[in-house]
Amino acid sequence: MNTQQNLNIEFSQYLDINGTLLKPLPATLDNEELLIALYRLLVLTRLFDETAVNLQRTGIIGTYAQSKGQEAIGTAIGRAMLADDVFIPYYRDIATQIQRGVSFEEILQYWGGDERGSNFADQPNDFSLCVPIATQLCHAIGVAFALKFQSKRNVAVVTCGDGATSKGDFYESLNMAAAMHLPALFIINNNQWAISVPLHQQTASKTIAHKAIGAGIPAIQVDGNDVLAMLINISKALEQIRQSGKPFLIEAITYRICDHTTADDASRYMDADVLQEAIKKEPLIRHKRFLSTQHFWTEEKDKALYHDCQQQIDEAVDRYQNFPPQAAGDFFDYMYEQLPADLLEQKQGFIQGLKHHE
Amino acid sequence: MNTQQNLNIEFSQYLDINGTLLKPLPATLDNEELLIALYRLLVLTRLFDETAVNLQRTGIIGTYAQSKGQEAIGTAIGRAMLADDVFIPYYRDIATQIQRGVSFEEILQYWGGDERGSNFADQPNDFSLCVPIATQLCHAIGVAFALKFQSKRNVAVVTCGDGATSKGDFYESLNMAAAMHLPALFIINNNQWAISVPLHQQTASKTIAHKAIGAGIPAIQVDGNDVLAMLINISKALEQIRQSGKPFLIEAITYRICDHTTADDASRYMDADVLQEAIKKEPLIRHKRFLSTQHFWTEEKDKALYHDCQQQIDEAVDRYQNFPPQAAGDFFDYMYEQLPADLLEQKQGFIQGLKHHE
Amino acid sequence: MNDWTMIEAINHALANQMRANENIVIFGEDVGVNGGVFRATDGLQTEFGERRVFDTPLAESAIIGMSIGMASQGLIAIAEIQFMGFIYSAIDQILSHAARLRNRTRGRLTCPIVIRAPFGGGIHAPEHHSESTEAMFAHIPGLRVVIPSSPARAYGLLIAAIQDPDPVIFLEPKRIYRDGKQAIDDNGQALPLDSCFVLREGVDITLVSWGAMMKETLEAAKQLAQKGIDAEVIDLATIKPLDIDSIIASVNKTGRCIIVHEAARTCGVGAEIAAQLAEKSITSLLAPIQRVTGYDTVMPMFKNEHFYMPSTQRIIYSAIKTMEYR
Amino acid sequence: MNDWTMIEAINHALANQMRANENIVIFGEDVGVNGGVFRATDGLQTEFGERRVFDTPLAESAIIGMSIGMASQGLIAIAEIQFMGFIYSAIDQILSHAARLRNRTRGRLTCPIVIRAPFGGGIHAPEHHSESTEAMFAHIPGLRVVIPSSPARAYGLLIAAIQDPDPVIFLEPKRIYRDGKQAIDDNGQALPLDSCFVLREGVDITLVSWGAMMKETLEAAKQLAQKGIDAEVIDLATIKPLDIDSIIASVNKTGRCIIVHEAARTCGVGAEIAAQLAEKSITSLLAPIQRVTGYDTVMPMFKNEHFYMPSTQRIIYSAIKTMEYR
Ligand SMILES: Cc1ncc(C[n+]2csc(CCOP(=O)(O)OP(=O)(O)O)c2C)c(N)n1
Ligand SMILES: Cc1ncc(C[n+]2csc(CCOP(=O)(O)OP(=O)(O)O)c2C)c(N)n1
Ligand SMILES: [Mg+2]
Ligand SMILES: [Mg+2]
Repeated sequence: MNTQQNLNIEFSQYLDINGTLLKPLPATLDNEELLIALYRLLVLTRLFDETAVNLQRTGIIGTYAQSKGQEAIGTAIGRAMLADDVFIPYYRDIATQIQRGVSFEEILQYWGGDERGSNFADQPNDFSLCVPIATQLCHAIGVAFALKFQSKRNVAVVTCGDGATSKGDFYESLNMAAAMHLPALFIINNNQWAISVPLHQQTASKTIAHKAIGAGIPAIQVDGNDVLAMLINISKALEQIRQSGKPFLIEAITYRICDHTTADDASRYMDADVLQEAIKKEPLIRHKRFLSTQHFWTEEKDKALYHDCQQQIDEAVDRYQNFPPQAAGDFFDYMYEQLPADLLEQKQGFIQGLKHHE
Repeated sequence: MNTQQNLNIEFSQYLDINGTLLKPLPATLDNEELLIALYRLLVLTRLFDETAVNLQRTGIIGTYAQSKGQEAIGTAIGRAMLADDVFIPYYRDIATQIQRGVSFEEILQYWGGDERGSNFADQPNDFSLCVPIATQLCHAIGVAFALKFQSKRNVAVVTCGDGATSKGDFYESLNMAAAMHLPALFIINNNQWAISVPLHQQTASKTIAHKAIGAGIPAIQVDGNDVLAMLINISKALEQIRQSGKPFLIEAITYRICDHTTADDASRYMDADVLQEAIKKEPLIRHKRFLSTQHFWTEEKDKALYHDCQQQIDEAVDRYQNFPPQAAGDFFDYMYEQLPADLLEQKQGFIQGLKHHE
Repeated sequence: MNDWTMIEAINHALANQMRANENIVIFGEDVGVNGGVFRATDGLQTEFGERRVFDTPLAESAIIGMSIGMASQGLIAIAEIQFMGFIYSAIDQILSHAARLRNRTRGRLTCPIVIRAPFGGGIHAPEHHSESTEAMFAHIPGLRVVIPSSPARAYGLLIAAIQDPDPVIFLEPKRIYRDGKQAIDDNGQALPLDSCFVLREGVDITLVSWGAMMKETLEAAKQLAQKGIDAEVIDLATIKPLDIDSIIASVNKTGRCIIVHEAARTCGVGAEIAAQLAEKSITSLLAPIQRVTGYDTVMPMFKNEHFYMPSTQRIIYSAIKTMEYR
Repeated sequence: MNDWTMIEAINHALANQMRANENIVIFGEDVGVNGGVFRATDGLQTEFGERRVFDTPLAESAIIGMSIGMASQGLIAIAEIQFMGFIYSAIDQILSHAARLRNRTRGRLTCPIVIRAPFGGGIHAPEHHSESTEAMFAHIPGLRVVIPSSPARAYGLLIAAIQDPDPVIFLEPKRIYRDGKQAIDDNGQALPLDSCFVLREGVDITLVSWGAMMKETLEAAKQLAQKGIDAEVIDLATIKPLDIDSIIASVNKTGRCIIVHEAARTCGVGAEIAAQLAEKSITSLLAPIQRVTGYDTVMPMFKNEHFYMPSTQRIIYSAIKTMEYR
């Protein structure tokens, strides 16, 4: 009866952990500029992460969720998507967001407890970060519906973690997307942990990709630490979705080589040796080795790149810190298009009583 | 990438629609008494259903959901379960309930709008009917946990419809049952419809059984109109669960040859020809043919059986109709073990004001 | 002019707006071919096609979550939840997202959706088919909660809900879906949201209610008039935001107030109205504010549901007690 | 005697009851090895093993639904919802089943579960981590809603909740998890449910609050005393069922009442208290009942959350206004 044990989902990888190319790249990727641009995004995300953690430690922003070790996923997503596709992210997708017009200072505002960080100045349609796990997948199928309804050939791209795949909303969304033929791409960041809960306690499914089967969605596993494999497979999936109008799922296999958030202490539950092994497989080292061996990437160039990235980030931090605060009563103004009478009264009371707020 | 299309789930059938045995029965089932007992349950359920529909039409009970055409599922479940297994039903499981100590008059009370119909006099542990679709699956895994926690070798058996498989609770329960190794048997009554929504609009999954894969649960499809196949497979699954302590899923393929409930009019959306075809495959005809050809079942015996069953039902209807009503204030008394002060005050006010209730 | 029941008025309001705006889509369980279990969407799939009127899989959370995604990209999503008792698995999407999307993005993404759901008891339905938990939604910042009490108000308020740029929970009192007809002009005219309707003017006592309970409340006013008590009757209509000013104006005139609702008493919408009156009208009050409500119990199964629901007699009794208060 | 913070008191209450009753199980997200994100269950898996203390998959609806199944078969299920903001996908299970199982089966199956969730704002957390929607649960017939406001009450009320034969929503004011210690005897002694606690006696005005807001409320009382206003301070503690009699007794004495809560104002628990006072204490009231509450907005993200939450100054201001009322 256990036929399913025989079912293997395809696994895709181009670079091994030493940065050795396992098979030839498609022509579109045989482009040094692009390969370096990808590396830059990996580094930029890594450095931003480190900066943000420091800003949290010094109280300049609040709790922050790193993407450390998982930067290849977001980097590839951002590169593969068209500008008028719609991205519905979760909190480890900074690498995508910055490619889609979201600024570092907006990201800092968000984690700094300021709603204006989600009012992207240069990105009209993408969703902002979603906190209640997996709920964003439902939004994505609605976005996909709208894109299709408007006869666009665009795709709603949505991400979530491995833990998120245990939620009803994950499954309801997959099932509905397939039943209704909606152009949605589901990308799962399988970083092996949901805070302290390891994957094997999360599910008995053979892989996360297997979860697509019950919805009738084709799926593939990809090495999520291999930005090339990610980019190739996301691009292929997007193309397939644009053609077929039907959903697709990608499981990106990676590892969370950091705390869950700055409020977490992973050493309580993560085996140090396993972590060390995982660190060896992370995407930056690998891509750098690949560039070094194949594209004359030097330590010097590397240093310059890091320096340049850090400077870009530091400037954003400056802009963030010099941003004027919201007006005190602003939080009333966006509840409805127009302030209803009862809320207007509350706002007036608030303004009058401002002196009573310590 | 579409490897899943190659995955076939086993389909089990013993009797074809002409009642011809397709393969030899296991020894345990080669038992005339049992084979007739199963037939009796099929008939009893069918006749009760018809009676209940009439009682609804004459206003003696409220909305009623028939099991017509789906009686083999409940019949087999009830037969296969041990007394101290726990059953968590939905509303098409009368055939199981009556084997587990629930009386016809209790069932009538339930549909007659009387809570006492769920206070089974002779069945302490089973759940009563569950209305919010798929929520009962979550209860089942809790029951399974408790059985395991108490070191019993019992199984929580839960049922739901094909429509229910679209709900988050369905998936969350499957996933959790497998991740936590819980002794639960999920049986899906795939009657091809969720009120007016046909299965192909409900899901793009190849089968309902495929939905077990993403949870890592073994699954099988069974001809749900073949009481023998159902009984054999449920028994086998229960045995496997008792051994392994792990969940299993059975998709029972049947057809709803009746309205969704007495409040529904299936002719608005169900193709009459398709319905006629489905009726030919229903379980009673098939089992009767099998008994006739293999076990000297005669029209005379059949008539006597029908008569006997109807009498049993009529007596229950009588008892139902002669049941004294609940005391007017009873609905306050079971909200908590002890009536809290605020509710006591409300109850007293209610009793005093009883005259104000028209 | 058409003579329509409430369910017909709803059906025509939907059709009217679908004709007026191509970006409106209607969906839910059984709303397509079957036209909804109460026939609210009858004929709409035939007129507007499966692209704009369609059945979804049985998944309330995804239905509402999908609505949010649609709305964020310029559609107007009208989702039917088959009964209010099945809305709870979608509360997360409603509370965490529909009600917050505009605020979260500082107006960048908005959420013009209407969630229709039949609600309330009194039709001898099974368990979970008689819910009236409007107070839970009224507590959620960012929502509008609207409840009509006549065919004409169903028509005009539903049109207003559809045209409103923010999420609206539109609860339909199914007990009066087919309880009488009203002459309605299918002119696409919206009624104002966020306002009460004074259905009967009076000077002695203010009766506030909404939805199907307006029936008993109006009947009580009629019988009270025969006893010489002249009641003002207010249909709350929009439960959230509350039009407290209209109620205050009435209570300042009458000095007495009874609030009638079917929902459980504790933390019901009646509590909010009473609390605001206790704050803002206390000097006008000649008697304690009474609430005639459902009890803090589960709505009994239908054999006993009449015990639970406020009756005309309970309202009258409470009104007389209030009038006699010294 | 032990010197415990609230989070320690909770941890020890859990351990105490686990030792006393083998049928108790504790589960949720990250409650095992990690000991809960706030460490409420720290060390419990080590002491009681994975059989009784365990992590579940990330699925709130199944967590609560599973609790119901467990409870129906004789276990006592203590489920942690990591933050109140993530309880909403489980409301269906809570409202439709946990709260109804006993009634539905006329007492045949019961549901002794405790759902623990940290709640409230003020810790500079991300969106959805500062919820206080206790009123939604207080509206649901069949539930108890309990909120402690000190380490000792957390200890005694949690034990009472665990021993209670019906479902309890136990909301933990995380802002004061580590805000001071209290001497507690780990004696397994329950405090009474369904009763207020009078934390300060006074004759001029009654201040009612619960949870973390007790802090500002007590501080306001202290400062009011310096101004010659003698406030009585009541900790509601059990939000549902409401111990209105204690509040009435106090208001009948003081003639004035202010209710303080962090939750949004409309249809908050404050409304219910005010409504009951307006009905039952109207002749004692010397001034309108005031509510000092959160606004009908989303709790702002943390840069501005202090604007949203009632401050000591707002309470004092409101109290003085009430005292000055003529
Ligand atoms: C519905 C819900 N429950 C719980 C949480 C608290 N929480 C935040 S992140 C997280 C783990 C998520 O794990 P996963 O989906 O694997 O994503 P990852 O953080 O590993 O990228 C939890 C439990 C939440 N945000 N939402
Ligand atoms: C959560 C929820 N949504 C909607 C309903 C209304 N409803 C009752 S039965 C039903 C269809 C169920 O179909 P299926 O699961 O296939 O079971 P069947 O009735 O066909 O046996 C629906 C939509 C409900 N009871 N619960
Ligand atoms: Mg993860
Ligand atoms: Mg079905």
